[in-house]
Amino acid sequence: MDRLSLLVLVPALTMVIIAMFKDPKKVRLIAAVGMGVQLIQILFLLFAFFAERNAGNTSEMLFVTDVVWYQSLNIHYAVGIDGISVAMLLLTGIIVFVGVFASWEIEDRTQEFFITLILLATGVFGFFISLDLFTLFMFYELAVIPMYLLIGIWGSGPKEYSAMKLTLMLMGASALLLVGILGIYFNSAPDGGQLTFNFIEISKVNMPMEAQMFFFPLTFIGFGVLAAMYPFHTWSPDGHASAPTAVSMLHAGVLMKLGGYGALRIAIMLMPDAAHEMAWFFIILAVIGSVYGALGAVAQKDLKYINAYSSVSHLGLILFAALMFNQVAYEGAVLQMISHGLITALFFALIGMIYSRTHTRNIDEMGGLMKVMPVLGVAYMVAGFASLGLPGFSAFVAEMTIFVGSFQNTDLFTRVATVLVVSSIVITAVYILRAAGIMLYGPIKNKKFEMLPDARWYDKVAVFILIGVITGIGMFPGWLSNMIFTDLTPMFERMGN
Amino acid sequence: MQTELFSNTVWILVVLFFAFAIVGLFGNRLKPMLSGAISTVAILFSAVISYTTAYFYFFQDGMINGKYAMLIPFQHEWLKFSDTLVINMGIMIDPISVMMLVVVTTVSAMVHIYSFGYMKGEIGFERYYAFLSLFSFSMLGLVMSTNLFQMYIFWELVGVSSYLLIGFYYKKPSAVNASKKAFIVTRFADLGFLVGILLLSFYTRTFDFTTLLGPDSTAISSMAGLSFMGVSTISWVMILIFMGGAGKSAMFPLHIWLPDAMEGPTPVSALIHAATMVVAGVYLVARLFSIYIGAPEALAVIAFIGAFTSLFAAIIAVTQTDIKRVLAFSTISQIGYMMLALGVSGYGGEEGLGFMASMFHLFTHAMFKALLFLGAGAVIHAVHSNYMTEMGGLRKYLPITHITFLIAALAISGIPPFAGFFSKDEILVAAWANNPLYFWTEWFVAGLTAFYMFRLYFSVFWGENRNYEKKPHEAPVSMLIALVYLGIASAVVGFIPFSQFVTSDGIPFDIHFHWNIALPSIGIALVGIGIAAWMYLKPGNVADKMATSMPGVYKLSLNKFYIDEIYLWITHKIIFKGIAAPIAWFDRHVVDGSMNGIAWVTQQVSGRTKKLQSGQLQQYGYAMVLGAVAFVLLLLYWGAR
Amino acid sequence: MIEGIGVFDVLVVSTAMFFIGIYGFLVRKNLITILMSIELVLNSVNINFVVFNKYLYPDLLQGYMFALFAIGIAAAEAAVAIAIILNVFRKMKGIDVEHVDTMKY
Amino acid sequence: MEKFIFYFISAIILVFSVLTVTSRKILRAAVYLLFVLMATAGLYFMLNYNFLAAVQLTVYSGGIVVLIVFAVLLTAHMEHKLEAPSMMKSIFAGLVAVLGAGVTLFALNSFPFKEGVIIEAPYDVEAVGLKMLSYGENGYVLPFEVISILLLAAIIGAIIVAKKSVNND
Repeated sequence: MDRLSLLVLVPALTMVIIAMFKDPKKVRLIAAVGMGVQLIQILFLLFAFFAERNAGNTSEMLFVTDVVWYQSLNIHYAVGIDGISVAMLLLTGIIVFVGVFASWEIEDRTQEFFITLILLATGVFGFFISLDLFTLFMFYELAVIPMYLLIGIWGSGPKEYSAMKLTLMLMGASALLLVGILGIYFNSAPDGGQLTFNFIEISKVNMPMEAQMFFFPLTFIGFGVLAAMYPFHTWSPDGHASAPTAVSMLHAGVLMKLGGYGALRIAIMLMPDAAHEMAWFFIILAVIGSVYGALGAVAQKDLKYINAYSSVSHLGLILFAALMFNQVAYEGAVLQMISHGLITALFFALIGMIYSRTHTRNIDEMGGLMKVMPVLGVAYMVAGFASLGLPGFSAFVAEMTIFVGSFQNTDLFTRVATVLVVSSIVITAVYILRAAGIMLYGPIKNKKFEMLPDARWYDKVAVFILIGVITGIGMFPGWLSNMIFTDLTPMFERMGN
Repeated sequence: MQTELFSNTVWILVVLFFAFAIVGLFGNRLKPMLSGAISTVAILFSAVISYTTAYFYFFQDGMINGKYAMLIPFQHEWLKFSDTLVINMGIMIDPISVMMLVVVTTVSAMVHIYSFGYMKGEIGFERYYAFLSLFSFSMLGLVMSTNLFQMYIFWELVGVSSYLLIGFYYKKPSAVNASKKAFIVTRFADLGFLVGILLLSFYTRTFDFTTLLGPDSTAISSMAGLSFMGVSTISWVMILIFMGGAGKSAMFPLHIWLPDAMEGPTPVSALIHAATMVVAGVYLVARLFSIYIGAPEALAVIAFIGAFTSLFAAIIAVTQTDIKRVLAFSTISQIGYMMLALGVSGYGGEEGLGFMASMFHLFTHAMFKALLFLGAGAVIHAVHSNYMTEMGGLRKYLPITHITFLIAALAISGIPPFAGFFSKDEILVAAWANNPLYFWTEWFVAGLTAFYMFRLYFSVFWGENRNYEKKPHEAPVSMLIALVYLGIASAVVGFIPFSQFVTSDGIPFDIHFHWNIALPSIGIALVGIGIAAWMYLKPGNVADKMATSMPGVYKLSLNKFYIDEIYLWITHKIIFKGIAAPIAWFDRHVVDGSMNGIAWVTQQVSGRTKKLQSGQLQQYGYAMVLGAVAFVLLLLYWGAR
Repeated sequence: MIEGIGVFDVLVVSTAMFFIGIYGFLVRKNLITILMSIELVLNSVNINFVVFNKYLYPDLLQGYMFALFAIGIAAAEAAVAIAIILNVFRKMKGIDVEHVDTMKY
Repeated sequence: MEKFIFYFISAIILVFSVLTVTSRKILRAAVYLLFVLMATAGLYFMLNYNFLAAVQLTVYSGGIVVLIVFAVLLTAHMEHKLEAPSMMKSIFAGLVAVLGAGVTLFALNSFPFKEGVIIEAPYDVEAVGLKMLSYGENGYVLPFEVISILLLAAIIGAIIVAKKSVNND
C-alpha cells in the first residue's frame, strides 16, 4: 500500500469505525483520533517529502502511484504530491482535525454528522493527491455533495434554502467543469496518440488554441464558482451563515481552496495561452471580487456574513494572483490559500463558539464580550489582526508575496488592478475592527451575557492549534515559501514564460 | 571589525519580544507588579545596550574614513521572493538609528517607570505592560530595520500596538472608536507606503537600505526619465512613501487620528503619540533622504505639508481646553517643523542643515514633549480631569511637576538655554535659506507655540484655586523619577553638538550660530508668553472677550476646522451609506437576485410543465394518438423524400 | 384467404375498428366503457396479425400465434383491469375517469 | 359469396363497434361488444383459422365479456344511463380518430404488400399444439410458458387487487 492512498484510507476507515458506535462520546473520540492519525500521517509525509527533496529528488511529483482504472478511457488512479499539494494537505489535515474539536458540542445525530464530515474530508484529501483529472473530479464531487447534507440537516436558519442554493450552484459549476475536463481530455494528444487524463502529461503538450479558448473559461469558471468568484459568490454568504461551525470551517478553509487550486493548477497551467488571452476579463472579476467583497463586508451585521464576504475578498486575491503569470504571484496565491484557510477557519470556529454562547450573531446585539470571555475575545482579535494582514501572521506573508509578484507586471492595467487590490486590505481593516469594536469592546449590552462561560478545553484546542500555525507560518515563512516556489518552477517553465 | 562589535544590539529586540511574550501569555497568572517589573527590566536592559551602542558608535568605532558608516551587524533571511527581492530581518546601525535607539529606549524606560505610579491598580495592568513591551519591540525594530520591507513590517506592528494601547480602556466607547480611527487612518496611509515600496523595489530590484542608500544606489538612476502624469516616477514613488509617513506622523490631512488617540492612558500618549511612533514618519523620510534628494517634487510636497500642518495645528491648539489635546496638536505642529526641515534640506555638509536640524528637533522634542505629557499625566492623576477649565493654582500642590512642566514649556517655546531653542533655531535657519516664506510661517508658529503652551501652563498652575473635591497631591515617586530625569534631559540636551553626529551624509560638520535668526525667534516666543500671561495670569476674562470678539475664527479653531466632521461625513455618508450599503444591497438583490431568479425561472417552468401530468387519462390518450400520428406523418414525409 | 378480398380491404375494416376504439377511449367517461374501447383496439390489432399471416406469409404461423397469445394476454389484462376498476369503485365511490387523478404530478 | 359474407361481417363489426362506443346504456354496450367480437371470430373462420376463431369465441366473447358484464353489474344500476359526451369533446375526438384513420389508411395504401403464395394447408389444432410445445426452430414453448406464468400472475394479482382490504378504511 502506498503512503498517499493511506490519506484516503484512514478517513474511510474512521468512518467505518464510527459507524459501529452510537454513543456520541465515543464517536467524537474516534473522529478526533482518526483525524489526529491523519494529521500525524501528513506531518510524516511532509518530512518524507523534505527528505526526498533534500536528497536531490527533483522529479515533479513524488510518491507517485499509477494504476489503470478504466482501460478504454485511459482513466488512472494516479496519485502523487509536490510542494503545493503537500502544503494543501497540511492545511486540510489541520483544519479537519480542528474541525472535529469545533463540533464537539454536536448532539443531534452525532454519528451521522461525523461520518458525513469525514466523508467530505476524504474527498478533499483525495482531490489534492490526484494526478488524474477524472479521479480529481470524482473526489471533487465527493467533497461537494456531503456539504448539502451537513448544511441541510445540522445547519441553522434558512438551512434548506442555503443548502439547496450552495449545492445547486456548485453542481452547476461542476457541470461546466466536467465539460472542461472532458474537453481537455479530448485535446490531450493533439499530435495523435493515447488520450490521457493525467494533468502532468497534459501540461507537457500544447493544446490547440481553439480548444483552449473554448475550454479555459469553462474550467476556470467551474473552479472559480467554488472559489467564490464574482458574480458567482452568492452561495457563500448564505451557505456559511447556515452551516454548522465545523462545516463553515472546512468549507471556507479548505473546500473553497479546491477552487483556487484547480483554477491555478488545471485551468491556467494546462491552458496557459487561452489564460493569457482572457486574463484581462478574469482579472477584472477578481479585482471586483476582492474590493467588492470587502466593501460588502463593511455593511454586514451578521458575523458569519462578514466573514463570508471577507472570504470572497480574500479569494479574489487568490484568483487575482493566479492570473498574474508570475511565479512569485503564484507562490503568493498558494500561500494565500493556506493562510486564508487557516485564518478563516479560526474565524468560523470562534464565531461558532460565540454563537453557541450568545445565540446571536448580530454584532449590534453584542458588546463588551472581551470582559466576559477573554480567551475567545483575544483569539478573535488575533484572528482579526491576522486577517487584516498584520506582520507576524500568515496572511501578511501571503499578501505581500502576491503584491510583490503582481507588481512585476509592468503594464498599466495590472498596475492599477494591483493597487485596487491592495486597497482592499485597508477596507479589511475597517470591517474587522468595526466588528471587533462593536462586539468585543464597550459596555456589556445584554445583562444575560455577563455570566457566559469562556472557552472550554476543546474550544481551546481548536483555537490554539490554529493560532499557533498561523503565527508559526507568519513568523517563519521561509521553508513554506521556498518549498512552494521551488515546486512551482517546473510548471511555470512549461507554461512558456 | 566594527560590525561584530554591535551584534549584541540584537538582544534589545530579543529581550523585548520575550518580555512581551511572557507578560502577554502568562501575565494574567503573574502578579501585576511582577509583570510590570519584567517589562521594565527588559526596557532598562535595552536602554543600557542602546546607550553603550551609542557611545561605541559615536565615540569609538562608528567613524570609518571620516564618515559615520552604515553597519549591519546582524541579518537573517526571512522571506525570499526572488534572487534579489529578499526580506531580511536584521539590525542596522547608523547615526539616525542609533539616535532613535537612544530616544526610544529613554522615553520608553521613563514611561515604564512612570506607569508604575500612574497605572497602579488599573484592571489590565499586566496587559498594559505587555503592550508597552510590544510597542518598544516594534519601534526599535522599526528604527533598526535593514530594509524597507522590514521597516514596513515593524511599521505595521507599531500601528497595532498603538491601536491596542489607545483602546486600552476598552469599555469606553470613545477609546474604542479612537483606536479604530487611529488604526484605519494610518492603515490607509500605509497603503501609499506599501505601493511606494513595491514600485521602488520593482525599479531597484532590492529592498535593502545598504543598496538603496549606498553610494552606487540605482534608486534614482533606474527611474530616470520615467514619468507618470507629468511628474517623474521617482517623485510619485517617494510621495507615496511619504504618504505612509504622513499618516504615522499625523500630517495634514491625515492628522485626525492623533488628537483622538489621547483617549489612551497618558503615559502611552507620552511614549507613542508624542515622542516615538509619531516621529516614525520623519524617521522614514530621513532614512530615505538620499533618495528623496533625487525627487525634488516630493521634497517640495513634504516641506509644504510640514509648514502647513505646523501652522494649522498650532492655531487649533490655541483654543483647545483638554490639556492632552493641546499637547496633541502641539505635537502635530512640532512634527510639521521636522517635516519642513527635511523638505527644505539639501544633501551633504552645510547643505544638509535641515536634515540635521530635523533630527535634532526630533531628539529634543521627544524629551520635552514626553515630559509635557507625563507632567500633564501627573496633573490629571491629581485632579482627575482633563480640562484646564477645571484646574488652576496647582503649583502649590504639585511643586515638582510644576517645575518640570515649566522647563518643558520653556523648551518647546524656544527659550534659551533649554533644548527646544537650539533645534528650532536650526530649523528656522534652514527654512530661511530655502524660502523666507517658510521662515516667517514657522516664526509665527513659534510665537503661537509659546502662547498656547503658556496659556496651558498659566491656567493649570497659576490662577485661582478651584474647589477640588479631594485635595490634589503630588505624584508618587515612580512618576517623579521620570519627570525629573526628563526634565534634566530637556534642559541640557540642547547643548549636544548634533551636527557632529547626525548629518545627511554621515560626515560631521560645524554649525554657525545665526543671531539674526535666533533673536527674532526668541522675541516672538517672549511675546507669545507675554500675551498668554496677560490673558490668563490675571483674573478676569480677557480670553473669553477675545474669543467672543472673533467668533468665526474661534469656533473654527475650537472645532479643529471641522476636519473630523468632513471625514465623518466621508466615511459614514459616502463610504458606509453611499458605497458599502448599496453594495450589500446590490449583492443581495441583484447578484444574488439573479441567481435566485434563475432558480425561480426553473421552478416556474417545471411548475408549468408538471401540469401536463394532469392525471386525466384521456388527455394522455390525445397526446399519444396525436403524437403517433405526428410521427407517422413525419416518417411518411421523410419516406417520401 | 377470402375470394375477391385483398389484404387492404381487411385492413380498412381493422383500421376503422381501431379508431372507433380510440374514439371511445377519448370520449367515454366510465372506466368500464373505456376498457371496452381498449378491447376493440386490441381486437383490431389481432385481426391485423391474423390477416398479415394469412395473406403475406401463409407458410408461417407467427401472426397466428401472436394473435393467440394476444388473446390470452387480453384476458389477463381484462381480469386485472376489472379488479382495479372494482377497487377504484370502492375507494372513490365511482368509476368516472376524470376523477381518478390522485396520482397526478 | 365469400365476398358478400365478408362485407356482411365487416358491416356488423363496424356498426356494433360504433354502437359500443356510443351507447348510453352500459350493459348494452357490453352486448354490442360481444357482437363485435363474435363477428371477428367469424372473420377468423373465413380465413380458415378455426382454432383461433374458437379461442376468440371462448376467451374473448365468453370470458372477457362476461367479466365486463359482471363488473358493470357490480358498479352500476341496470337502468343507469351514461351521460352523453359533450359536443366539443366528441367532435374533437372524432376528428382525431378520423385523422388517425386517414393517416393510417394512406400509409397502408401506399405500402406495396406482396401477397404470398397461398398454401391451403389447414392449420388444425394438432399442428398448432405441436408448434406451441416445440422447442425447436419456430417453436413457441417459451412464450407459452411465459404466458402461463403471466396468466397465473394476473389471476393472483386480480384477486389481490379486487379483494377487500382487511383494514377497510
